[in-house]
Order: sequence, then structure tokens, then C-alpha cells
Amino acid sequence: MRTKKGLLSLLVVALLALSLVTACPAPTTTEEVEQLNATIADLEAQLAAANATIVDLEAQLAAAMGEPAEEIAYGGRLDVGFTAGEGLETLLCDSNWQYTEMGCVFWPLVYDQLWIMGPAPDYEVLPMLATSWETEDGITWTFYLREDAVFHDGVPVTAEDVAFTIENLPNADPAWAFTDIITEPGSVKVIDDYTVEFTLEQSIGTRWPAAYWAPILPKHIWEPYTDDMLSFSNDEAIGSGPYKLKEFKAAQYVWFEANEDYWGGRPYLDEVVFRTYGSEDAQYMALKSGEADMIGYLGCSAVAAEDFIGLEDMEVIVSPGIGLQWLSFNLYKDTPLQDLEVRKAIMYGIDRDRVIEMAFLGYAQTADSFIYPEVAEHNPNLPQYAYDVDLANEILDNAGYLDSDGDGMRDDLTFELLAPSDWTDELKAATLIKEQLAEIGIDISLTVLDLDTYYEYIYTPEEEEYEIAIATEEPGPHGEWMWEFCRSYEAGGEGWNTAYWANPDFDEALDAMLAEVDVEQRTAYLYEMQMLMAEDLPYGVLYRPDLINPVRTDEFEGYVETMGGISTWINPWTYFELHLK
Amino acid sequence: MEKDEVLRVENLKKYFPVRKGLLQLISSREREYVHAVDDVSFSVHEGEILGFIGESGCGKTTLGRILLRLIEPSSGQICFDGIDVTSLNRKELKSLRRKMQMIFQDPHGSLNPRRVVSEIMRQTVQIHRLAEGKAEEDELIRNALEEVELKPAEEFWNRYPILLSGGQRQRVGIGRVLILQPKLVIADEPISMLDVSVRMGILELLLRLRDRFGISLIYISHDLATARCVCDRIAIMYLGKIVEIAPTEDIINNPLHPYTQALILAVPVPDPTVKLHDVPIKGYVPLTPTEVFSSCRFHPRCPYALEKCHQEEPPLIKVGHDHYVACTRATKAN
Amino acid sequence: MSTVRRRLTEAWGFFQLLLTHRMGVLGLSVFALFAIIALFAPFLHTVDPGKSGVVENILIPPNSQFWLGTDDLARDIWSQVIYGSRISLLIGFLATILTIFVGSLVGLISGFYGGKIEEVLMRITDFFMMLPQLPLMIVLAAVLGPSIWNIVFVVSIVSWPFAARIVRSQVLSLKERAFVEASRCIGASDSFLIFSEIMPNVVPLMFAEAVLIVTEAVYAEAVLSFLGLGDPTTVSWGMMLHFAFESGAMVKAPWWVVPPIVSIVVLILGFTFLGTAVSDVLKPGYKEKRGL
Amino acid sequence: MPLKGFAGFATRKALAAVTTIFAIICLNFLIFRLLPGDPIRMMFRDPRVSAEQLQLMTEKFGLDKPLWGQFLAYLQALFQGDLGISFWQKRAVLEVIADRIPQTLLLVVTALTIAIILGILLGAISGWKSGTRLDTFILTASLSMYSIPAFSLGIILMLIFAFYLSIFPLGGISTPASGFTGLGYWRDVLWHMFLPTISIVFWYIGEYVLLTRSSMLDTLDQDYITTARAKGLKEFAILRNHALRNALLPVVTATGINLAFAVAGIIEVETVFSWPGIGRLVYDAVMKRDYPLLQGTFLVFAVAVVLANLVVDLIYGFIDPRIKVGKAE
Amino acid sequence: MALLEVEHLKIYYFTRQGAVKAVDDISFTLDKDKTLGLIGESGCGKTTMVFALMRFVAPPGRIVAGKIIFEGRDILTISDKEMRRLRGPGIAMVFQSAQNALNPVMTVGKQIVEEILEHESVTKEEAWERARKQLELVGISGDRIKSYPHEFSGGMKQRVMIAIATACNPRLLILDEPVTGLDVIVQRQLLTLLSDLREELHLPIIFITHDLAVVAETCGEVAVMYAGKIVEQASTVSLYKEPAHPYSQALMKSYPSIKGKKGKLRSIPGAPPGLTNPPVGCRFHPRCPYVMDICRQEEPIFKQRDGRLVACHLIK
Repeated sequence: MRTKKGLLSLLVVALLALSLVTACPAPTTTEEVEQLNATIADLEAQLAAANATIVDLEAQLAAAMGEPAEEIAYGGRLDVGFTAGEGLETLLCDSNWQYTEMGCVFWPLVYDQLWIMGPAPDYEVLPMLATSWETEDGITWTFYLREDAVFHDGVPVTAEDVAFTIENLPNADPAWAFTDIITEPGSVKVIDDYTVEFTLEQSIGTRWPAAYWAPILPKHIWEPYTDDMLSFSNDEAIGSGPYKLKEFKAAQYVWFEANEDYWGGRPYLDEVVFRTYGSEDAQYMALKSGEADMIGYLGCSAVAAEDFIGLEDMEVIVSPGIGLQWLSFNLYKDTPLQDLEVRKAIMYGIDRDRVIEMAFLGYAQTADSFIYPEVAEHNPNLPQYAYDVDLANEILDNAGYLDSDGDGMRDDLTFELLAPSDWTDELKAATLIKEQLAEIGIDISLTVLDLDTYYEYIYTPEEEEYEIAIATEEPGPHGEWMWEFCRSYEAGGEGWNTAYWANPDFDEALDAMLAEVDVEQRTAYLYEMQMLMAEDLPYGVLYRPDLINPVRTDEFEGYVETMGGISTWINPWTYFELHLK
Repeated sequence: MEKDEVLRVENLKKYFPVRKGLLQLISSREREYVHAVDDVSFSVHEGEILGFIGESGCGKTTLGRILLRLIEPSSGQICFDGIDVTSLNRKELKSLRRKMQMIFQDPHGSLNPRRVVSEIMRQTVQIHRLAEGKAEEDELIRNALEEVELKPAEEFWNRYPILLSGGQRQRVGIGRVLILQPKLVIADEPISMLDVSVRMGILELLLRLRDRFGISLIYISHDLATARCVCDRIAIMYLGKIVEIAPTEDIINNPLHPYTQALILAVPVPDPTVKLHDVPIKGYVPLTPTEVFSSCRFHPRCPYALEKCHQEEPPLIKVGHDHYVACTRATKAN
Repeated sequence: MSTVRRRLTEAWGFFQLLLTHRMGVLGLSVFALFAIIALFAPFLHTVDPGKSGVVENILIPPNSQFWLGTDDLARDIWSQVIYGSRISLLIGFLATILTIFVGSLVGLISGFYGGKIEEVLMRITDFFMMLPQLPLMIVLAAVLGPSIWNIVFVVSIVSWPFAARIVRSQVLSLKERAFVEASRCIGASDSFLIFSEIMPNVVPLMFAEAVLIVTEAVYAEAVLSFLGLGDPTTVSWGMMLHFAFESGAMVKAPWWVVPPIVSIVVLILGFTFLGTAVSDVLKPGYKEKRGL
Repeated sequence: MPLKGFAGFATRKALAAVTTIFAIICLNFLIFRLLPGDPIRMMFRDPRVSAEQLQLMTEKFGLDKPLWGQFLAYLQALFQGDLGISFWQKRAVLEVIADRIPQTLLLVVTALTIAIILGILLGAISGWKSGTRLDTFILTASLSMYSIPAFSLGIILMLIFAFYLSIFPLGGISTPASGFTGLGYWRDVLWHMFLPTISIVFWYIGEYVLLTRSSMLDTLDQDYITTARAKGLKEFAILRNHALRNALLPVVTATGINLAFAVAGIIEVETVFSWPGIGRLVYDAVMKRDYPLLQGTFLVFAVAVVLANLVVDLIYGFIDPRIKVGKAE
Repeated sequence: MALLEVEHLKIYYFTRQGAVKAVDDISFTLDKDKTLGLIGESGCGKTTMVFALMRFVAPPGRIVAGKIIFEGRDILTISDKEMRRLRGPGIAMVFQSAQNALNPVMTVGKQIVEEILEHESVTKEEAWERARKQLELVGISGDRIKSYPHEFSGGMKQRVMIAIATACNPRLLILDEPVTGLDVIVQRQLLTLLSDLREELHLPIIFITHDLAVVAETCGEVAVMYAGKIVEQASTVSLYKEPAHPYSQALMKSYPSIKGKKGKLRSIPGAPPGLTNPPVGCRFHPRCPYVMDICRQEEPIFKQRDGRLVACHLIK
């Protein structure tokens, strides 16, 4: 917790002190003078402290909002390409905001959050609509709001809006139901116009405050739709964010303009346009021709990357990915997969470097945990399962899985590898894995399903509809939820635990970690959890594909890079920082 | 049934419902029917050739098909060789069809174009299990072919119908019937689609078969001139009804019904010296006789129509030896 | 002369007749070409089309080793095109068999029996005929999941009504032909009439229809795969296009896109030519007009 | 009184259309009940969604009722114009579709009009001049067009004209965020329409050429053409008044049936060119596995085809005097 | 001068199996105000023959040799345009199948009018008036001028066809089996109409039929065709009274009559020959009861006897 008081109270104190200094009549006695001097010193100290805070906060805000520095020019229009499948269809506050590529980039431009996750490398917690917040137990949270924030229609942002949003947005669409903002009914309290307090169902012990990634909606507009937030078409998308919606054409484009009245100062760019293209190719052509300046969210494919390298006025930004891919082993189904040795052999038998080379042309990194290596909580001592055919064979031989009929495949080690038909990269990887595992005598048959059936199968391991599945998620730096994949059914896991893994030690560590406030202790728990998972291998984490962002540099500079590239759900910063050359 | 009667038909009726749309079914209560065959009675004697003559749409073809139950009658009795044809089940029908057979009008159509002559004939043999073993079958087929003067049989054995002339095809058609040794054959316009020069050959063949095997024939035609050549008796049909029935020469020389008279007048004569007579009757045969008749169905075209003709439908009455007419103006004979 | 031999002679005659039609010759050549390719795929300088290559070979243009270049997993496009013809022909023929079977049965029965049976069957046929085909295929493929068997099923579902219609109208006119009545008159059973008397006369027409259904099936496989409803584990032309379209390497690697498109087009065109030729040849008076 | 003539014909056709639509509705309902898995689970793929929320949604979508009850509810909803709620867009399916209809109509009506007119014209010429080089050329060209799947055609055109030559845009219906209004906007739309329209036209034209040509050939064999010749009429008069008028009758009939088939081209072309119409919506619905939307688009397409067929039938009934006066159909 | 002279006309259909000699060296003449009946069985080439008169022979058929001189001009050599102008006012024709010979989507009136407008410079109103008169001429009420063909019965349609054919007052009318397939009474009515028309319009007519009786009733002269050739041409009366060619004789004998005594039937054995490889010599010789050696080798030429032309070796 950074400050206990609101920025506002600090400012008030500082101003009061200044006025006292300037407005006071001349001192008459030494005593008085001394007294006054003492007071002044005291006040000056306070002022200095306040100023420091202000400077600090301003610097943060400047960093956050792109506070105009004098040499930076305003203007320009940024055209961002998306493929049509990623396009935003409506402005309803539904899961499309959260889950579609364009949607989760769209709303952070239009709506403010209470606080925002800063850019790489620290992914700091930065104040946004809230200048400060406090909590004692991780359950009750008090947020102090800034007073100069105004919605695009001129109505000030108040605690009422925040309370309204926190109370109602999770009901709008179940997709918004984050564990960190599930509140007890009636537990959201408006203390005053700029203070709001809410009580969560569960404590949050992370270094991340509550209510991450929730767009604050204007109550005066949304209130009539409280019963069903999805019934509001939200055509004008009134928020308090740095950009205003200028025009929205479903499945075609979203057109933003700079919010001149933004509390943090207007963004550098005049306009941002998210535009959709019918295919990847069309998108690349648009980028080459200058019709688009960058590609939103997914960047370009590895095979296309080299086309952009060395082009005039173009730069290819390669960032570590935000997505992880792993194998999920169904431990419920009675197969040799229940044997740890087999899982280990599989991991040793997969040449991840080759998969990375082949399927991603080298644009990926091996991974060993649900936590990224650059994040502090990552355990650096996990077993690595480096590609070793001999070892894999040895393990299997020792475990008694032999090839009795001499067909090159070991008896009983025939598995179905599940992949959804829409995931091209994963399919490529699966193809390669199948080839590689054949080398160690494991016969993999690739089963391709449509996405729904795939999810249906992997999320119900006890139905025994799958054996191995290739899976992927984007945990993000704020990725506690990822561990739900490991929580045993006995401990209320269900659903997420696609491996049907049950490890009481793990469950214990997980619960302890979630409740822990102390950063070091938390990390210790996380180290333990990672080790448990890596040793028991319910999931074999494979690799993490890079994000390749070809961008145009003829007009703009200042692309902000985080894990997952220059424009993702954790990274709206490019839109805040980018400016004319 | 009289002793030498092969077939006796009584009050035979066939009404075809008029197809209508859903809405019309809802909106009109009464269904309309085409009275294709309307209360027809007659009998055929052993070895007799009975002609049914009438214009297209008079019901003569329907009548022929009803007799064989190719079309189900609406009502009436058909008594053939002592059995009631109308009540036969599927299996019994098969044995009926062994004794009663049909010769078709269109020699091009009545033979399956995808089968050769011997196959077509063999079908009959096999369906009725007339022979045991292929040799016996072949023998039967050969005999039948030669009987219909397709000699030598081998020459025709493997020919597709398309390679036969019209007359030869019709002979195959007859041969196929002959193999069954039927008692009654219905010949439906057997020569109307043949060349003039071969027509008589077919008629000769029919006559010979009658003479040789005692087969009775029902000869259906629109042509009185050819009917005259083969028929013992002729029935004239008009709109589903027999209007006159009598021995052939009686019909030709002493037609009593105005329609019969008109028909005879209308037949062209191959003699340029004969002066043309225009037929006295007017109008056309209505295309679909759907109304229920409560008058003589010929009266709208009849040059002699009386008041009475409008009011009641005349019954078929006996006017002479074996001569029956359905006309108000005819006088009953004893 | 046995029946079989006679049928063969007939078929030979028909084949020769087709050879008098320019489109027939073209169509037959295309068919022969693809049939040979599909049959002898392993001997045509191919490697396992599903097997990945080495990194250096990713998306390389046509050369002496990879005649049509490689795709994004360094797989040989030539081999994929060659093996893809197997899938296309397989789907084509299976769908055709299923379609013709169902369509003919419905057509024969409804045409032969008429009345209520016909009414009901034809209503169903009309109904299926009026269903928008691609959306129906999409819906069914989405519901049934990605698999070539489902494509076969889906193509048959939308194609059989056309076969049924054609067969029925043919049966209706055949039924009027006296030989059917003559046969019935002799005492033939219904099944005998349908299958031994009428059906042989419908066969040539079914053949014409069948040829066109092959094109439908090839087309359907291509479109459904392109739309992402195909089976990615199968090497087919449609899947090749799908992957190329999805990968964004289409412009960069035209050798990945052009061969499957050309194959699809040539195969469909060939069969369309063949179909046109067959129906031309079957038209009454063809021989006369051509002076044959 | 039974209706006679055209009115009766029209009523019959309309009734048949209504029956067909009802059958489509039933089919539509049933197909989607064949789906594996729980539709609600599919809608909220996120396993974090709680069981209570799922239950709530199940009730909201009426999936807790027995099949028969669901069907009745479905019918009832349909009558109120409610096609359900899109899993993906969370909006009424009807609304989602309605948003896309104008764009599709714009594209399809334009393309089909051009294709039909050109197709009939070329087909008529081809049939009339049958056996000549012109005929061979038209026939071969149209068979070739007809054989290229619409999406391939689209891709090819796009590669050539948008990628390599950059004459036409890379897709979409208008330049994004152009701010064009009025005439400028429509010019922009026309420019964007060009390639998709051409793709559809190319694809359909073959169909109509073939249809018209074969119908023309059949017609030219008819005795009344000989009669017309025997009357000493000019060839063009025979072509126009006798051959074409009769040849068009089967073409009109086929047009109706073809529409069911025509939908395919729309989906493919809209997908390739990212045209924001119903075809593209179908693709997206497939990609997103948005079953209510897929169901809705299917229904809309099917009903559109049935209605178009009805219109075609009525036009047919109107131009064919044999039906107009109530004789044999 | 003869109205129509056909000289050594040969029309062959060229097929892979060889040329089908549908019309093989036929000559005949027709004078003004005469009716010629052309009798022959199916496939004897009579329809090909008349199609040639309209210059309707289409590939693979070809007029190999001969002339067709109509009003002094060989219509095989005139331009297409002239030929077109000749059809209708010059030579008109009624086809066999009235069922399909009328355009189903055009009113019968229009079908008459368009012909009149094509050939004569009259106003539309006049043309419609003429059309109405034409219909009445053939015994159809003028009110039905706006009716469509399907609203007429077969006989009526044939009447309409006659109305169309006579609309431009043709100088020669060709009737190709105009009454075949019609019911006897309708047939009779049509024949009556035709003979009335003939008397009224003084139309030269070529009447093609397979029906001996119909020719007997309508034509002044008859030509008998057999296998692509005319075997006998004579006045109707003389031919019927005493047919000279064995084929004519056999034909007469095989035709049953309703008048007079019921005679014995006599059929001609065998079937008409195919035209690809017709019998060498006299084409009738395989069926001829009087066949001689010469008949099998030499083709008989036309010989005149008692004002008739006969092609038979029996005729000396």
C-alpha cells in the first residue's frame, strides 16, 4: 500500500500551508518568529513531503497517461489492423469486451479503471481513477477517487459510478465475474462523492489491489439498464477514458478521437482507428502499403515476420508472448498416462526446440511453469525436461513399456492427442509432437474437434473423452487464476482442473498463497506450487510463442512493449504513449 | 354366367377423383370425379372377338385395364372364368394374369429397351415358373417366337427391341402373351401405331391365334374399319358408356345410335369415287366428363335430340338379335 | 451372351459415344488423370504429405526437390496435392454413392407408387431442395464436427433431392411406357418392376447425375474446409487452402494456394464437362444430330 | 367455391411455402438439439462461471424445459420475432441479422441482377448459335466460371486486383473512418463492391448461361419454332418472340431452386472480402460456434429462399398463360 | 407452267454408318390448282421431302442433288432472305403435331398477326382484323383470338394451324399428316374444312399422309413413296381403281374399308427397309410377290403408262 491518504487531502494541506506562508502578517516577536518559523518549517516539511508525493504521482501519471512533455507533438491518426474474426460486433458490455482481441483493447481507451497495471518490466500498480486505496485484510477495500475526472458527456465521475459499476458489471455478463471483484450483496458503500468502499467475498492477498480491469461506467447513463446491463446498446460508449468514440461500425471499424478534456491531459494521437481485414494477408498488405500502422493484439505470424524485416519505415518488434501452451494429461482415465514415468518420458521425448523452430520459426521460448520467467514469482529451479530421446526410452524401458511386436511402437502407449480445429499453431505443434513421440515408441493419434466439443471434453476429464490435450491460456502477470487448473476436485477444483490432478500439498499451498499478504511468503508458496506441478506433471508446460509486431515507423514513435506485444489486454500503453515523430 | 361365357362384366364403374389443391378440398365439400367407365355391362364368349370402339377419352382403354385389375374398379362385377376378379388378392391376381392377358398399343414402349427379345420372353416364363431348367425355358420361348412368325427364333434371340421393326415388336408382344396360353386377351389398339402395310399381318396373327388356341379377344380400337376385319361383335362407347353393342355387320350396316352412325360416316373410305359426307353431329367430346349425368350423355351433340333426351339417361335396350342400343329413339325388340 | 457381358458391351458403347463428344473426352481425360494420380500417389515423387520437413525448407518456392514448394511446416505441397486428390475423389465417390442410393430409392419409390407415398416423399424432397445448401452444410458440419465422413454425409443430405427428382421424373415417364404395364400384366411383382424393369433404364441418367454430384462433393469439401469445418488431420485441397488463408502466407507463397485451387477447378471442370457430355449424349436424338 | 386460375395457383403455392417454412422451423429446432454438450456451457466457455450463473442462464434461455416445451416456447418466440439471443453478441439474433441484411441485399441484388441478365443473354446467344465457335467459347467459359468455387474466385481476384495491382480495396464495405458522406460515401461503397460483385457475378453467370442455353436448345427443337420459321419470320423475331420467351420459363423455375444454391456464393464471397453481410455473419457464427445465431441465419436464409421461390413461382404463374388461366400445372 | 417442279431431288443424312438416303432421286410436278397426295409409310422419306420444299433440311441432312423449282425459281439457290419471304405467302405448311406446333405462350391471334405483319404492309388493327377472319374461316369463333393454344382441343389447334398457314394467301399449301392422331369425327370435320377451303381459295395443296383413305377423299393426284423413292404417280381415281405398282396394289389390299363387303385381309410380308442400305435393285423386291431376277439387280426407272408414272420392271 503506497499512501494512506488521498492525493486530494495532501494537496489541500499543501495549499493551505502555502497560503499561510504568503498571507501571514510580519512577525513581531522572536518568540512569535520562532514559533512561526517552527510552524513554517513544519509546514515546509509537510509541503516538501506533499510535493514529493505530487511529483511522484505526477511522474507516474505522466508516464501513465502520456502527460505532454514539451517536445512531443500532438496529432496523427493511428490505424490498427485486426482480422475480421477479431472485430468488435457490438458495444454491449459483454464478454466480447473481455475476450475478443479488439474488445479488450477497445474499452481501456474509452473507460478508465480504478487502477491500471503499468507496462513492462515491472507491471507496477498505477493509480487511475483512484488516486489511492487502502485495505487492512484484503477483504474491505476503500478507494479514494480523483475529483477532476469527467465523463465524455461532461458529467463528473464519482463514487456512485464506481459503486454502480462494481455492483452491476459482474452481473452484466458472467464473463466479468472475476474472483477479485465478487462482492457480497449490498457490500458496496459510497462513503462520500469521491470515496467508495467495498467488501469482497474472499480476501485478496496479492500485490494487486481489487477491481483490476473493470471499466468504470457512467451510472447516469446505465442506471435504467441495471436489471439487464446487456440490454443497453451503448452506442456512444460514454466513458471517462483518454479517447472518445467517434464512430463505430459493427465488424468494420472503431474510430476514436482524443479526449481533449481528459483529466490526465489529452493523448498525443488525434485519432485511433481499429479496422478489420478479411484475412491475415489483407492485413499484412495494408500494413505494407501504409493503410495500417500496426496490427492489434495478435501481431503477425512467424512466416510473415521476415517479410517486414528490413523494410523501410517499418520495424518488427518481437516480444515474449503472453500465451502459454501445455499438454494436459487426463489422469482420471485409466491409461498409462497415470504413470508419472510415462508423462516424464513424453516430456523428454518432445523436442521443444524443434517445435519452436518449425512451428514458430524460432519465435517462441520454452516454458516450464504457469508463471513467466521474467516475473519475480517464477521458480528458477524447476526440472527442465530437456529433449532427450535416450532418457525417454530408458524411462519407458525401465517402466516396462516394451515393444513386443516390433512395430516400432510400445505396447499400450497409444494415446489420443486432442486439439481444436481452429487453432492453427497448436495443430502444427501437435503434428510435430506426434512425429516426435513416435520416435520413443509412443503412438499418438491426433483428434481434431471443434472448439466447443474440445472444451466440453477437456473440462470434464471424468467423462474420459480425452487422453492428452494441447491447451493454451494467457495468464498475464496477474495470473493467480491459472492455479485453478491444479486445484483438486476434492478441494473444490472442478472444471478448470482438466488433468483431474489431486495433490493435497498443492491445494494447501494454493489456499495459503491466496490468503497471504506478505510478498516473500507468497513467493515461497508459489515456488512450492510450481515445483509440485513440474514434478508431478499433470500439465506439461511446453513453450510460449513470441508476439511479433511489425509496425510502421514513418510517422510514429513510442510503441510500448510488454509481454504479449504492443497491444494486448494488459497493454493499452501504446495508445497512450505513441506520438508523431 | 352362361356356359360359354369367358368373361362377364356387370355394372362396372370407374370414377377418377379430380386432383385438387388443399384449399379446394377445404372449400368444396363434394369431390369431383371423372366418370371414365360408367356402368358398363357385357360378356365375352369363348373364342369370340369383341371390339370396343370409341373416340379418345371414351373409357375404352380404362375398361381394358380394369378387367386385368391394372386399375382398380370403383364398383361392379367382373366374372372371369368362374372367378370374381374384383375380389382377388395379390397372389390370386398373378394366376389371373396367367389366363387373361393384354397386348399393348405402343410396340416401341411395351418392350423394355434394355432387354433383348429372349430376356423379355423369359421374364414371363420365370415369373409363372412355366418351365424347369434353362433348356425347357428356351424351348418354350423358341416355340412362342415361331408361333408369332419370328422365324428363325435364333435370329431374334439376342436382339434389342430397337433393332426390330414395329411389326416385329408387336409380334414379340403377342408372343410374350402367347407363352402363357391365356383364355382371354385384351388387345388395346394393337395396330394403331404400326405401318399400314404390316397392320393386317398383326390382325391375321390375332385371328389365327383365336382359331388355333380358342383364345377370346377383346379388341379395343378407335378404328371401325379395322375392327370390322376381326371382330365378331362390336361395342360402341361414348363417355364411359356402351351406347350400342351388336354383331359387327349389324353395327356397320344397321347402326341405330346416332353416335354410331356418325362414327361410321366419319370413317374415311379408300375410294375416291365415294362422295364425302359431313358428319351430322356437332361439337367435340368434352375433355373431362365430371358431371353426373341425368340425361343422355350424347344429347348435346345429337342431331335428333328430343326433349326426353334431356331428362333421362336411356338404358341399353335390346333392339334385335344380340343388338342393344342406349337411345331414347330406339324401340325395344323382344 | 451373358447379361453381364451385354451390360459391359452397352457400357462400352456408351463410353465410345462419350468419346464423340469433345467435352466428354476432356472430362474423361481429367477423370483418368486424377484417378491415376490418386491410385499411384506413392509412386509420384511424393513423400508423406503430413510429415513435417526441416526448418530450412519452410515455405520455399518450387524447386527440383519440392516440385511445388513447401508449406509452413516444410511439408511438400506436391505430395499434398497428389494425396489430396485421393481425399477429393474418395469424398466425391462416397457422397455420390450415398446420394444416388438414397435419391434413386426415393425417386424410384415415389415415382413408381405415386399417390400418398409420392406426395409425402416429394414434399420432403422439395423441402430439402429448398434448404439453402451451404448454410445447411455449415450447420451440419458444425454440429457433427470436423471429419471427412461428415462431409460425405452432409453433401449427400443436400444432394439427394436432386437425384430423387431426376430419377422420379424419369420413372414417371418410364412408368407410362407400356413395357412396365406389360410386365405388371404378366404378373411381375412391384420390386421386380422397380428394380429389374425401371431401374436399368434410369441408370444412364443416374450416371449423369452422379458425375455432377462428384463436383458438388469436391466443391463442398473445399468450401467447408476453407471455412474451417474440415478435418485438419486429413490432407485435402480445401484444408491446404484453409491453412494458407489462415497463415497469412498466401501472398508470400502463391505456390501454396495455386495448386489446390487449380486442382479443385480442374477436377470440378472435368466432371462438369463429363456431366454435360453425358447428359448431351443421353438426350434423345444425339446420335442423329451428330450423324452417328 | 374452389379458387380457379391464378388466384388458386397463388394460394396453393403460398400454402406450400408456409408448410415448408414450418418444416424448416422444426428442422432448425431439431438440428440444434443434436448438438453435443450443453449449449449454456458453450455460451460461457469460461469454467470460472459458477453453477448458479449457469443455472440462471439455462432458465433464461428456456433450456430447462422438456424438448416439447422448448419447441413450443421456440415457436411462440418465433411468432414474436424472437430468434433467440446470440451467444456471441448477446443481442437478439434477429437484431444482429437485421443489421446485416441491407449490406447483403445490396451486394446480392446487384450481383444477381447483373448475372441473370448477362447469363440469360449469353446463354440465349449460345443456344441460338449452338455449334458455332461463339457457342463453344461461351459454353467453355461459363462452365469454367461455374467450376471455380466462389471463394477461390474471390481469392484470385483479390490477389490480382487488390494485392498486386492495388486497384481495389482489400475488403470491407467502405473505407474505415473515412468520414465520407452522401455521394462520396456511395462512391466509396461502389469501389469496395466491385470485386465481391464480380466474384458473385462470375460464379452465377455460368449457371444462368448453362440453364438458358440448354433450355434454349430444347426450345429450338420444338415444333413451334419450325412453325415460326415456316411463317417466314425474321430470325431475330423468332429468337425473341418464340424461342426466348419459352426458353425463359424453365430458367425462371430454376432461378428459384438456384437461390438455395446461390446462398453459397454469398457466404464465400462475403467471407473472403470481409463484407459485413449475413454471409460473413454465418462464417463468424461458425467460427464463434454461436449456435443461436447460426440457427437464425439458417432460418433467414431458408425462409428467404422459400419466399424467393414463392415469388419466382408467382412470376412463373404470371408469365405462363397455361397457369394464368388455371389449366394444367 | 407447273407451279412446283421437283427434279431428281436427293436428300441424304450423313451418319457414321453411312448416308441415309431419305429422299433418293425424286421428281414430280404440281400444277396450279391441283392437289397432290404423297402416300408412304413411316420412314419412307416423305417428311424429309416436304421439309426440303421449305428448305428446312438441317445437318446432318443435306440436299445432295436436284432442284426444287417453285414458280420458275429454284428455291435451293435463292438467298436466305428471299426464302424467308417465300415462306408464308409463297409456300405455307401445316405440321403433323398441332399439339406442339403452336407457341404455348402466345395468343393464337398474335401468332397469326405476326405473320401478316411480317409479310404485308398493313396496320396492326388491320392485321388483327384479318386474323379474326382467318379464325372464322377455319370455323373458330373470332372471340377466341386472345386465347392461348392450350385452351383449344387437338382438332381446334389444327384448325388454328390451318388459319396460320393460310393467313398470307399462300400460293402452295403443304399439309403434313394434318389429321393423324385425331379422332375420326374430328378428322372428318377437318377434312371437310380443308376441301371447303380448297374450293374457296383455289389452293394448290401437297397432302402428305400414310392414310390411303384420307388421300382418296382429298386429292386429285397421288404419288406413292416407298423407301425414299416415288414408285407410282397417278390420278387418285386411276390409282385406286387399278394400282399398277405391286406396292400400290399390296397397299390397297391391306387397307380395310368400312364400305362394301367385308373382304379378306392381306398383309404385305416383311417390313419396310432401312434407308442406309436399301435393297439393291428395286427397293420393294424383298416384299414383292412378283419379284424377278432383274428386280434384284436393276433399279426400275419411271415409265409412263395410261397417264401414270410407274417405276416397276413389270411395266413394259
